Order: sequence, then C-alpha cells, then structure tokens
Amino acid sequence: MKKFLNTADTYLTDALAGFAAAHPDLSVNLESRVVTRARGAVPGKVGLVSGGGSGHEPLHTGFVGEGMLDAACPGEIFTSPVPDQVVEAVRAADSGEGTVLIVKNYTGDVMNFEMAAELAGEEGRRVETVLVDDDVAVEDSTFTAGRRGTGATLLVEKIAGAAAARGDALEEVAAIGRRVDAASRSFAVALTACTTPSAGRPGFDLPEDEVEVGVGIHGEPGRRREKLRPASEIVSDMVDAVLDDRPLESGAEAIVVVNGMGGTPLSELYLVYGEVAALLEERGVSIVRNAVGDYVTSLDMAGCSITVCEAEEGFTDLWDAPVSTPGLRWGI
Amino acid sequence: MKKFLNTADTYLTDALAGFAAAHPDLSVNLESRVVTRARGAVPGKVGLVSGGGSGHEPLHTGFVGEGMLDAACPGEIFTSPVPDQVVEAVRAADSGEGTVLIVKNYTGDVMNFEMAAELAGEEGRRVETVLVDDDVAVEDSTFTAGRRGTGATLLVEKIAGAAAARGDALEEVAAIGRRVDAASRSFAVALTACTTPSAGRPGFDLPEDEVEVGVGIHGEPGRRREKLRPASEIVSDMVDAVLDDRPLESGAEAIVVVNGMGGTPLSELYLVYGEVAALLEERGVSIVRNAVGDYVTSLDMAGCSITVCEAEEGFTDLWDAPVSTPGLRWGI
Amino acid sequence: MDIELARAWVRAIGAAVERDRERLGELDAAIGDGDHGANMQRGFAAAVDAVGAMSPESVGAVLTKTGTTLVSKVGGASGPLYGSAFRAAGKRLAAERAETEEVGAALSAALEEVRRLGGAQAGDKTMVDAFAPAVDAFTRVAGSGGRLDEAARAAADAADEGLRATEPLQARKGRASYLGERSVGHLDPGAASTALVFRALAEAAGA
Amino acid sequence: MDIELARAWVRAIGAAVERDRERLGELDAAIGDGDHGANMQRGFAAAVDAVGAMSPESVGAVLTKTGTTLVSKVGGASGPLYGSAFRAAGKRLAAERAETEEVGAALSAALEEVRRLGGAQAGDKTMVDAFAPAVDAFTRVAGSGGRLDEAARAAADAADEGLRATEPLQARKGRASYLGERSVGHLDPGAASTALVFRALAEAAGA
Ligand SMILES: Nc1ncnc2c1ncn2[C@@H]1O[C@H](COP(=O)(O)OP(=O)(O)O)[C@@H](O)[C@H]1O
Ligand SMILES: Nc1ncnc2c1ncn2[C@@H]1O[C@H](COP(=O)(O)OP(=O)(O)O)[C@@H](O)[C@H]1O
Ligand SMILES: [Mg+2]
Ligand SMILES: [Mg+2]
Ligand SMILES: [Mg+2]
Ligand SMILES: [Mg+2]
Repeated sequence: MKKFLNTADTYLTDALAGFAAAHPDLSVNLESRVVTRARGAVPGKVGLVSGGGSGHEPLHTGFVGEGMLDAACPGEIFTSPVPDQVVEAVRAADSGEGTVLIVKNYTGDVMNFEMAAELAGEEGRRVETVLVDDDVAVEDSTFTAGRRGTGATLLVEKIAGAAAARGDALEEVAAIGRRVDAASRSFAVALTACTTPSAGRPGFDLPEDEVEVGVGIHGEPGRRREKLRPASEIVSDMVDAVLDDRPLESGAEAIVVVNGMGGTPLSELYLVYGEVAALLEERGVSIVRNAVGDYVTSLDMAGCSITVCEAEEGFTDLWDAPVSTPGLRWGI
Repeated sequence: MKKFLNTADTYLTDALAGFAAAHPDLSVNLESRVVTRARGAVPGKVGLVSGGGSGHEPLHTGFVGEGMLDAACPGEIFTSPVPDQVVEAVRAADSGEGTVLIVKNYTGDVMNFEMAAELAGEEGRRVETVLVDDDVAVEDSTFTAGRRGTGATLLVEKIAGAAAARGDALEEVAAIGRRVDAASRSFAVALTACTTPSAGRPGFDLPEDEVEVGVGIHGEPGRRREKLRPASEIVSDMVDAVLDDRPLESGAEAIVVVNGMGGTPLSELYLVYGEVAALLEERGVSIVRNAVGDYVTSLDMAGCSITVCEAEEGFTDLWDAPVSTPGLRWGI
Repeated sequence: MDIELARAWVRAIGAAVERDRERLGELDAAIGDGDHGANMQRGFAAAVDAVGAMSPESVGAVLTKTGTTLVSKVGGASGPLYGSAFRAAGKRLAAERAETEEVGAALSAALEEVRRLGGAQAGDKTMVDAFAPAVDAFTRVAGSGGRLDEAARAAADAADEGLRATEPLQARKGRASYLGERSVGHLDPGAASTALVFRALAEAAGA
Repeated sequence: MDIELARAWVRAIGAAVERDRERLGELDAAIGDGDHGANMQRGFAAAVDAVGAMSPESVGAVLTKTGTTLVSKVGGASGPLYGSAFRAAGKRLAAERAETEEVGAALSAALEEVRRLGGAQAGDKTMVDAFAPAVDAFTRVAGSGGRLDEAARAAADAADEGLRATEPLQARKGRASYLGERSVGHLDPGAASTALVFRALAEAAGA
C-alpha cells in the first residue's frame, strides 16, 4: 500500500486534523468526530446534517459551510458513523427549527441514523430524514438493500442546503431534498480498486484490460466485469443505464455531475463529460448546470460516476445560490 | 493503460471538448487550442496569459476567468504550446493595456513563449513575462536548466490575476507575479509514475515500497528513490528542503499549498497538510492562507507537492480577492 | 450463566475477532466493503474494556453494556445489529445468575431484534443464517435439560453449519446484495462473526 | 543539393522519426518526459505535408518551411530548436541549387542557432553533442572537395558517435538536467533524433 499516512490506525484522525488545520472557519471535534460551522447553528435556519463512512472526501465534511451542511459526522473508512456521532451533529446543527438528516441508502447508515433520529427525538428535537438512493446499478427491489446513495448526494446537500439557507421550514427542506433524490439517477464504472488503509491492498484484483461496471463507492466489486472499451462506448452504456431507469423527454432540462472516484485525473472526467453532453444533446435534453470533479470519492479508486438529475422547478436557482464550503464554493 | 479515452491521439481534443461543454462562460477554440473568457479581453485591464503542456489540469485552462487568467494555451500532453498558440492567446487577452505571460521555467516553455513574445512585440503589443521557478528539488545553477515551475504557478496566477483585476498597470502586475515567485518554494514526492496516453504505460517503474523524491510535474523520475516512510517523515524532509532553500523567520506569515498530483485522494492531502501545519507552527511560521487539493497535476500520478510562499505585503488581500474560474472560485 | 461467565464470553469474543480480524475483513472485501473485521475488533475491544471496568449487578448488565458499547463504537450494519442484539438479550437477564433456558430466551430475543432491525429472512445471506440455527440449537438443548456448555456447543456447531450454508446463496440484504449473482460462492462475513460469537460462548462455558 | 533533394531529406526524416517514434519516446521517458518521439513525429509529418504542398523556388525555401512548420507544430524544447535550426539553414540557401560547401555553411548556421537559443555547450548531453560533430564532419569533407553524399555520410557517422558519447554524461541542459546524476547512463533523446536527421540526409543524398 502506497499512501501518505503514518499508521493505518491513525489515518482518519490525522486526515481530520489536517482538515481542521486547513479550515479555521469550521470546527472539528476530533474526539466526537463531528465537523460543524465554527459559528454554530444558524438562528432561525433549519439544520442540515449528513454523514457516512469516511473515504469519500470531500463528501461530507467538505460540504459543511454556508449554504450547505451545518454539520457532518464522518465514520471510520467506509463505515457509517455511530448514533452518538449523529446525535452530536444534530445538537450542533439544530437552532430550534429542526434538522434534516441526509442519509445515503446503505443498511448501516440507515440503521445508525435511525437510532440517532430516535435519540434526538427523545431529546425533543424535530428531525426529518432524506434518503439518497440514486444508483441504478442496484435494482430497487426486495431482493436487494435498495438502490445505493452515490453522486446525487452532492445535489441533495447543495439544493436542500440552499433551501434551508433561504429560510424554508423543516418539512419543505426535507421535501425538496427528497425531490432532488427522486429526480436523480447515477451509474459508476471503476478502472481500479481502491485500497483502504486497514486492508493495505486493493479490494479486488482487476486485470489491466478490464473494468468493473456498476460499482458503488465503498470499494466493493461492481455488477459485472468487462473489457476496457473506448470512453464513448462506456459512457454510452452508463447514460443508457441512467436514462433507462428514469427516462427524460426531449426538451427536459438536467443537472449533470461527472464525479471522479479519487484516482482519475480531471482531464479524463472532462472527456467523459464531453461524451455525456453529446449523448444528452442527441436525446434533446439540455444540461442547464454541471459539475465535473471529485465530489463523492472512493479513496484512490480510478473511475467515475455519472449523475443525471432532472432540473425540476426551483432546482437550478437553489443550485446557483451562494455556497461556501471547502468542497464547493461560489457567490461568497 | 487504463483511462477513460477514445484513442490516445484524440485524448487532448476530446478532453478539451468536454471542458468547453462544461464551461459555457469560457470560449474554447479546439483548432488553435486557446481558451479565453467568453466575453473576451477586459477593457482597461492588463491581460494575463499562461500555458504549458497539458496533463496538469486544472492548470492552466481551469484558471481562466474573472480574477485570474484571460487566456490559456494548452500544449500537447507535457509539451509546451507552440508560439502561434501563445500569440493567439495574447491577442485574445490584450485590451491594449499589455499582457503578462506566466511561464513555468522549462526549456521548451521558455523558448516557445519567448518566440511568441517576440512575435507579439512585432505586432506592437506590450508583453511582460513572469517566470515561475519554485521547485527546490532542482538546483538553480548553470549545471541545470534552473529550478522548475510547479505549485507556485497557482499562487502567481491568482495573485497577479487579482492585481490585474484591480487595475494595476502592466509592469506592476508583472512585478507582483515575480515577487510571488521569488517568495515561493516547492518540493514534490511521487508514490507512482503517471501514464501518458501516447506512451500507454507508466513513465518509470516504482517498486511497491519505494517513492520518487524530488519529482517534477511531467512524469519524469525524481532526484532520488527512497523507501516509503511514514508521512510525518516524508513531509518533514519536504518542508526542510523548502525552508532550507528559503528560510522563514519565526513570526513570518505564509501561504501554503498542498497540491495533489492527480491520483492521490483528498484525505491524504489533508493528512499531509496537517503535518506541514504542525512543522511550520514549530518554526513559528503562521499559515495565513492555504489551498489543499489538485491544482498542478501530473495526469494520474499519485503524489503531492508542498509550496510555501511567504505572505509578503499585499499577497493575502490579492489571494482573497474574488475569483471565478473552473478550478478556483470564491467571492463571485 | 453468571456475571463472570458473561464477562468471559465477551472477552472470548474479543479474542476471537482480534485473531480473525483479517479473515473477516477479507470475507467482507470479497462481497462487501472490507471493514467487518475492523468493525468487530474495534467494537469488542471496547466492550471488553467496558465490561471490565464496570461492577455489574446482573448478567444482563454485562450484555447490555456490551450492546451499548457496540452501538456507540462500531457503526456500519454490524454495529446496530450486534449492539441491539446484545441489548435485547441483556434486558432479559436481570439477575446475578441465569438458567440455561433463560439464556436461551435471551438469545431468542436477540435474534428477534436482529430480524426486526435488519428485516432479513433466512436465506438472505446475512448473520441471520448463522444466528437463527444457533439459537434454535441452543434452545433445543436447553429445553431438554442440557447444560449451558452443551447448549452453547450445539449452538456454535449450528452457527458453523449455517455459515457454511451461506456460501451458495445470493445475498438479498446488506452490501453483498449489490453484487447480485456475484455474491454467490462466498461466505457471509456477518455469519462468520456470528459463528465466532457462539463458539466463544461455548469456550467460555466449557472452561 | 537541389530542391528535390531537400524535400527528399525532409521526407526521409519524416520516415525515420515515424519508425523510431517509440524508441525516441522511451529514451525521453528515461530522463525526460517521454514526448520526444511524438514531438518529432508530429512535427516532421506536418513538415513533409508542408513541403510537399508548396512550390519552392529555392533549396532554402524548403528548409525554411520545414523550420517554420516545426516551430508551429512541435512545441517543447525540440520544436524551437529544430525549427530555428532549419530556418537558419534555409536563410543561407537562396538558390535553386546549393554546393556542398554552401550546405555545410548552412548547417553551421543551424548549429549556431541551436547553441544560441538553447545555450548548451558540448558535453551538456543535448542534441548539440550529436549536432556539433556532425556539422564538423560535414564541413571537413565538404571543405576537402567531398560530394554531398560523402559529407552527409561522415556527418551521420559523427552524429551516431556523438549520440553514443552522451550516454556517460550528466545532463546540464533541458529536462534531463533535473535528474542530476541519475541522467548518467542514458542516451540523450535529442541527440538520437539529430542522428536520425543526418542519417536521413545521407540516405536522401545517396539515393
Ligand atoms: N439487513 C441485514 N440483516 C441482517 N444482517 C445484515 C443485514 N445487512 C448486513 N448484515 C450483516 O452485516 C454484515 C456486514 O457488516 P459490516 O461489514 O460490519 O457492515 P457494513 O456492511 O456496513 O460494512 C453482513 O455480512 C451481514 O451478515
Ligand atoms: N538547452 C538545450 N539546448 C540544446 N538542446 C536541448 C536543450 N534542452 C533540451 N534539448 C534537447 O531537447 C531534447 C528534448 O526534446 P523534447 O523531449 O522534444 O522536448 P521537452 O524536453 O520539452 O519535452 C533533449 O533530449 C535535448 O537533446
Ligand atoms: Mg462498512
Ligand atoms: Mg515535453
Ligand atoms: Mg463491511
Ligand atoms: Mg520531452
């Protein structure tokens, strides 16, 4: 394993300490593993909390700040946070207007956040949960744990964050978060496996000429393995998968995220975006906003995900609203 | 080689086409390979042009926009642009107030930009060149081509860009760019080699337990090879190299960039930043601003560079000034 | 089961997951995200500390403490599942000693809680596939007058058997379900840790 | 040298760098950034097209066009160096034919331009280490009445020799200088392409 680290056991703490040092406008509690805005909950504003396993940076810690999250609770690498952490984050985020929890749909995340929501409820706090489940590589049926939450998390956190910032009430913020999730679909392909510090070697072996198709963001293998093909073909399949699951009519408007998994350089992501843009144009779909970069990563995995979100009423304005976080910033 | 691409020959054009599709506020000429602001030269403002080989994204194309560059001219992968391109970029950037060329100190870049500067001069354009040469892995002597330009390029482009935006004259913009370069030193370590599309395999072979120390940003081997050690030790050596070359007194203020080479995840970069911050604190140097992320990359290379720039009079304000580019954005 | 035996059980689990941490991690890497070994190790190391530091007044207090510790240290799917399971079991054992049949009832309650929380059925390729047969075997032996060590050994054997039976299954719950058919041909990591939990009970009871 | 021969020379270089593109790339990957093969191939392919499409009125026009094309197509260090070299040579050969001695003077001017632009001395491990001995040999043979093909062959041999001699050198110019001592033990890629340029002249002249 080749990583900049001291020991596998201290990786997360050391990385969080560095994050804390780099962002004095955030407050990082290394003990409880909760990241909040340094100035605390915003009076009169609905709180926004997200969290999940670490290893997906900038998600979620990097999305704490004005216009987005109030608090994040990073778990161990690829392991959902524990309820105590989540409750701590809710306490920090809650100004009395209630808190929206943004939870990616994984069994562990769902259970831990549920327990936390119960605990917070026992403290008399109002909590709404928005579940993100955009990954069409997984069938949404009783024979699976349901679709995973992946790239759409960026959109949900940004758009719900902007809704909270403009003063929407608890149920409204949750509702728009759910609408964004419902309007979004994603699909990912990996060129390499990632290496967690504790495992010390790649999660799976992938021959030099093969790719994993339909991967998640936790280093798990995908739905199937394929020969490496030209980007235009790979991307065409990815876009098909996304749009077969939730078709867009000609004339529809979309927000598109081409998201790097951590080990893929920006130029490849742009190349992929170019293919996506051409394919959507062919279908008469116009991309009104886009984000190309590393947002929801999987440590050092080479690969990318494509997220298409239909830009329903209001989404674009909320996407454009000012945001100031380590991972996303404009207008402030 | 595992990359999202169609053919090695079309890699650059396809990536630029995707970049163009993603950024409608920029204008990308795929023929002449020049990226400019869509609205063209800013009347009354000194123009800022940079360029160099491709493969360092977001540098330089990703730094075109308000508060930073007016135009960028990306060469082939790791190959400096040709004079025609540079002249084209100067024409697009020049509002009549003259143009500053920001050139990384490589033989090829220097010669091609020099030829371009001559051509632009023949057209009656005023041109000043700022050479970036911050990499202390290379001795600055007549026995080398001089120090390379690496991570400090981000600082020079941002700060000179802000100076131009506030209305500084040609010589002033160039002067502050040179001051930033003179105040900056960098050092880089690679964990893996990068693969150019045309070569199709890594530029050098690096055993699983070794790192290349003192690398540049073109996939070339470094000054020496070492066993992989804990991050604290590697970073300590890197900081020593930087500060031995240009010592900072206790009480000094610095802007620090921890820059990923393309294949290293953000959490590792933060971990490295944490080490840098601790080491500078020990020396009594306070970091007044920082940037942690991928700015000056080397395709898919895993590794990072550390840049320390003494925050001289005026640098911080110019760093903080609004900027709106694909790769750096705040305040707008 | 008395308080000391409950503690010894937790310690035995701690030792087992420490020893098998890597194997559990590899099983999870094959069809999940590779953290199950680290999760179990982190959780039970904390639980061993916690039950060592307390002065419990009942068998249940030890198990409840274990469950609470798992919930607040593990995260992931296994944290809430094992944590709630131990808490459910602990709630049933309020005395300083528990008869083997009472332990059986507590284990049944634990299983019930895992089922309720995770919604997994037998054959979904989860820890339930080891947990359910283990509890069955335990209550059967206990019901026919067997001693704790006998019941625990039967449970451990049944859990092992249940674990082995997960190999040909296609996962329908948890991360492994994302792999679809590719989950076939692998042991379920949670079932593997469940087998360790019951084997640890047999060891502690047999000592 | 007449116009056709000048064109044939450019074509021969084009064929040579096409053929040896990978080798040049590998030499450059070892102590530089690996693009020298692609750079030369791109540049001379364009030059071949350019001189094929024009109706030159002098030998120099062919070489100047070649140089201009290289400058505007190659980039990197080799683009301006070779480009300016060919342009400098072209400027000296304004007639439809050039005597061998005139060609020698043109080559000397080209070398001068490379030296001026790049500032490299003999022994710095650059193309100059092949270029300089080649020009020396050429002018020596030409000065003693040798034919173009004889002079070119001597030049090519000397360039090969100069290329070989770069191996033990430590680079002091260009990217390879960044490697310090690690540049020792490798051939210089630019010297290798210079050897191809002179060998191509010998081939074209000998045909
Ligand atoms: N819904 C569920 N019901 C019962 N057990 C489950 C369920 N989901 C997952 N598990 C168990 O949890 C194990 C994985 O635990 P672990 O790796 O620690 O958590 P995570 O899956 O969050 O990484 C699986 O092997 C499986 O036995
Ligand atoms: N200052 C210089 N003077 C003469 N030749 C040089 C100089 N710098 C570099 N070269 C030559 O250029 C070659 C590299 O060319 P190339 O790889 O195409 O460009 P780059 O170094 O910009 O990638 C070197 O092998 C060397 O022979
Ligand atoms: Mg996990
Ligand atoms: Mg080059
Ligand atoms: Mg797991
Ligand atoms: Mg080169």
